[in-house]
Amino acid sequence: MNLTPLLVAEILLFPGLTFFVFMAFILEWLERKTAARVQGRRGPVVAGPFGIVQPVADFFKLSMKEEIVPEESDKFIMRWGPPLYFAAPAAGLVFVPVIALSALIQNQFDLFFMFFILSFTTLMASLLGYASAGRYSTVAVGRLVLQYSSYEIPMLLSMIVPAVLSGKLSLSGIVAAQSGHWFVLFAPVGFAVFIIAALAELEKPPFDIPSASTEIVGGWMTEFSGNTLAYVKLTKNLSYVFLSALSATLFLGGPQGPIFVSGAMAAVVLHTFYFTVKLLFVAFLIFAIRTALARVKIDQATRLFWTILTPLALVQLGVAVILGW
Amino acid sequence: MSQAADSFSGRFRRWARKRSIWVFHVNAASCNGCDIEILAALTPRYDAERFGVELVPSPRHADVLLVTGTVNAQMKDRLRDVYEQIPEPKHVVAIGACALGGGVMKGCYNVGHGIDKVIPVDLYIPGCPPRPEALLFGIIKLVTGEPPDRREE
Amino acid sequence: MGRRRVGKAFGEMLRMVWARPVTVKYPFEPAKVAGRFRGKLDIDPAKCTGCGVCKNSCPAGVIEMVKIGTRKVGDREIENRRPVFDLYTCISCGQCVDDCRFGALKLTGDFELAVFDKESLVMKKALKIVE
Amino acid sequence: MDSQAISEIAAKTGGQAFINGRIATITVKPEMLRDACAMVSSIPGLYHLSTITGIDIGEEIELQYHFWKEREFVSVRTMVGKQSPQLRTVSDVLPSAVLYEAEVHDMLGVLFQGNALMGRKLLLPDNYPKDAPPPLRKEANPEEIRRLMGLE
Amino acid sequence: MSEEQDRELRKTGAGLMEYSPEGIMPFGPVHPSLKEPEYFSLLLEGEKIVDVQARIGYVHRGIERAGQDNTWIKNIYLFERVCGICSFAHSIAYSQAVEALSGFVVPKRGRYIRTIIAELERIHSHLLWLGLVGHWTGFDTLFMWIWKDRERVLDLIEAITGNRVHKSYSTLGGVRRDLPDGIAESMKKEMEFIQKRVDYYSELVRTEQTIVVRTRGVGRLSQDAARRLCPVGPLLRSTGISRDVRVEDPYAAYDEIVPEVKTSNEGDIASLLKLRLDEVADSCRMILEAMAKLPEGGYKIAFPRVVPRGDSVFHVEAPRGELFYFVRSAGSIKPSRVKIRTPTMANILAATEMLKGHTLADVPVVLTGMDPCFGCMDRLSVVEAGSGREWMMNGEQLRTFGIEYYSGKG
Repeated sequence: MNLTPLLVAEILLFPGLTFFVFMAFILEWLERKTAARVQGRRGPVVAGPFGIVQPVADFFKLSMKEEIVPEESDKFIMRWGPPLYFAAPAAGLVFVPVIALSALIQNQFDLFFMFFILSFTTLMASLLGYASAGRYSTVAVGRLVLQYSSYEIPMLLSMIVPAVLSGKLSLSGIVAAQSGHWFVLFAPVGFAVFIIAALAELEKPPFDIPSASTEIVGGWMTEFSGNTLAYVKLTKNLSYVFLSALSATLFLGGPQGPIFVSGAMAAVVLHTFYFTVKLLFVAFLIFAIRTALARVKIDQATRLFWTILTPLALVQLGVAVILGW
Repeated sequence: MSQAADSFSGRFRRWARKRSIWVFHVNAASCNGCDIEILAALTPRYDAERFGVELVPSPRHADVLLVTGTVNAQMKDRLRDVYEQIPEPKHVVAIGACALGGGVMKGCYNVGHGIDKVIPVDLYIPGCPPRPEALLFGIIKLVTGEPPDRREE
Repeated sequence: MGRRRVGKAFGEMLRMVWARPVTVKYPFEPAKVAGRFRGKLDIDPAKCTGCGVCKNSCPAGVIEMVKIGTRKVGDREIENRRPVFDLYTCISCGQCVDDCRFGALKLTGDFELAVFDKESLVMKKALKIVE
Repeated sequence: MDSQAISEIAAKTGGQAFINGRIATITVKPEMLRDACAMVSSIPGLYHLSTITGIDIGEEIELQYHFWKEREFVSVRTMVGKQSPQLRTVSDVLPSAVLYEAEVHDMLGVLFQGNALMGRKLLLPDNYPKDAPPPLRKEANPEEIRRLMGLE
Repeated sequence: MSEEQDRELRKTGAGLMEYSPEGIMPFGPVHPSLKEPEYFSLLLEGEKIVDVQARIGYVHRGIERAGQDNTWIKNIYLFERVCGICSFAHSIAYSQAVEALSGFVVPKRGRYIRTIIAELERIHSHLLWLGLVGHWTGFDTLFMWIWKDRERVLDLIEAITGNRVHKSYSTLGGVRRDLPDGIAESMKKEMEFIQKRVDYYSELVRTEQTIVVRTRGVGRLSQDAARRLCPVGPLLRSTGISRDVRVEDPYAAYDEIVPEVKTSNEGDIASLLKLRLDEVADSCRMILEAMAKLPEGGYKIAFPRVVPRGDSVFHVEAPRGELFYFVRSAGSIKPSRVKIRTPTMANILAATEMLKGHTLADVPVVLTGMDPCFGCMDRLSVVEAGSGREWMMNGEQLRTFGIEYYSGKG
């Protein structure tokens, strides 16, 4: 892999980090605005037109606040954990094809790297929560790990489905194999399982068990403040983008769309457009589920993942093996 | 830092603070009247989220501490603890007649007359209880009326 | 009663997307308050005689009678008193309004009372006019 | 109301029954209180103990146990001396009395032997001044208590 | 434990917890689940609750004592502020206890108006509670919808009484003002609206699977336990015991506008949801009936400043259950003793019973299930913020427990 200046610019600006951070802010705004709408209110209004820069204001306000580090906490992890935590979804997004059918960086086996990123995000979250040494954080980390151990298997199984269907283990390869027929048509169950597992990964209702504010205060984020909190919140939104992008890539054909044009610029625009639409669609799907449901208990969530979603994902995998064969 | 950059960052900082107000609420021996009005201010009719107001679960995340109720002996230390846990810059809003001066509870043996004897208060919102609109008015006054920024002092 | 399933609220959510939000325009527009709303207490100093009935009827101990001078009735000196209201701790119950025989007190609909300094809510209106 | 049942209980416990409109009062000696309460609560429908009211009436502390059924109240009434008020708990026969007794203990300093909550504060703050009388006693001065607790 | 360790322990937990020296770590009293603060020490085993103890008093103010130093009329405003949610129940319970002492009879119109406001308050309180159940179970959309609808009830209350929360409307001898003109139509409109919404919500809470799994079979209270522990209000009725002060011992105009007592045999939170929604529907019916039957005439009588010597016992059915007032007059302008027993105080024992055997995640649901009103309970005392809970366990223990529990399970 050669790091040319153009590639570096692409990684940092578009369609890399800056673009996805921008998407993270936009997604949070959309989420808040839409939640407000279905609840009969208006949502953010004063920060920018229609409150569109509300998440930005939140982020910068937090980053300019004093940071309190609890005395009992592990200072080293508290200091270096958040950048690592932030890096995980940011690194993963580089492997997602956006402006073309192949990603900025690709590798024959980058699906495995996605597995690693997904686990790493949760691991970092639990490490951060544990390092902050609050009692609520400790309870939350316990819940986080338990929840992780239950949604991980169905999630990974459902991610293997597109790989089996396409015979490739790289995201770009999976996207390329979806021209004309998106995998969601062959693997609707796999898609559904992935979305539900994504809800759990993102700690959104009904699986916001590790951050349930009415039970354990701020969950594993209770002890964070200032800059750390700002980055942790941003990372959560970036994970939201990451998981939406991943499901758009794995099941909805990524930047593929019905109309193709020749010409490099037009192709970039169209691909980006298709990709963004798909990403927003998945984000809305996750969002709609999250708004309409009550939180379940940890034992109920575990039961759901182990006894219903894992067998479903296995069946889907079997079907995919037969189809791909 | 140059003068221009400083004024830009200062302006930006004020802009961000004005538009993102995360509140934490402590009921220091109140009758719930003010508390349900605070909640009501967040619900669709009044929707404080329009102004970037968000109710956060932990004082570590908060910018503004809303205190209702006449603080009693049992809550006094709790209130001070919570206040100290809030990162600077922070503001305290006292809500309701009890929090301002004891209100109708003045004769009771277990109440303090006003929370400003326990923690410094930046804004007072009187009323028993104040309407949600009065709370919105107060919050906006707090952020736009440039209350003392204790960190810079 | 319908069948139990997940996601019963979707229908209503979709409906809400098309319904207008119920959020009031306040503070961009004035608030609509009920005619009877008990807001800030107000006094008409011209009507106040300084009898002190309001002080005795106030459950929150908001009212203090302050001496502002003396007047002569016959050959006796009588103290002139006027009420001072600590409006910050007033509970707006309206008992003083009910008890005032001279109609000097009334509750206005004003509720935008947030202040940075609570002493500015002490209403000394009745003292000034007489001076 | 069964005025007969009431007077029977009064007779059995050596107390006096007095019926005023919808409130029947049985005044008993402190030793008999538990028996009287047990008997009253065994009248069908009267199991509901509304609360225990403690009143400082000068030399003594008056305790009223209010039972309720339909349109009638039955109050079992007793007096204990103010010096070292002690009573046997009724919480073994009426489990719902636990908190009410603890409240009376807090507010008036009456000791209920056998109640699990004795000796700890239920309503009062932990730093309630030790030398101040319980707040509902006549001699307690709210201003003084507030000053001692540092609330001024 | 050394002082240093003690200080160390206090440093974490974002200041939300209290720490007590015996190695017991209670959570609370300031807890973000809004509404009130209460205190339960929960002895946990992993996430499972083994034992519960209540420590109340964070909202204790000393209102009973202050009531002895106030005149009869001022006390209305004081007792009303025992609790912001059932404030009217407090003021009519007190007014009626005093009226019973002096033997004055409130005019019929006054009694009808009291009934109407009391029922409006019940609707507002039940809807508030239902919304909070949504909030506590993480279903914020439900919370927002219900509070949106509840505003319309508050509008009515404000139009009649002049304040959304503390009505200050009942006085000794009747109510302070007559109903405003034209309230009948808007009342009719709003009640029909509420009835429609309540139908929708009861359908929703009964059929939405995620709510059902959180509430069915949770916080079960047996009828035996209910007889033993004497809870009041919906909590008692949910166990199948039909007891409602409004029916058994009618006050105000409840002898003419008769409520339908709803009971259920389940005794769990799901049945409480249904029960309370049914009560809201019934309250709507009663309000409309009362408006239709509203008699002409005075709404208030003049009341003397001095109340004759005697004891008076009175109770009303507040939204949360039986609210009990004992008033003793020594024949002066002040009461010589007022005793208040609020519904939450009676329910707290039952709630601790309900909590046992559940997990931490059920705590908010069960506690809200009984519709706690700690402001009320500590009345005389009062609260703190958020709902507090404490659970007993020191930090280290908790961590070890958590790890063992989860590694065992996961």
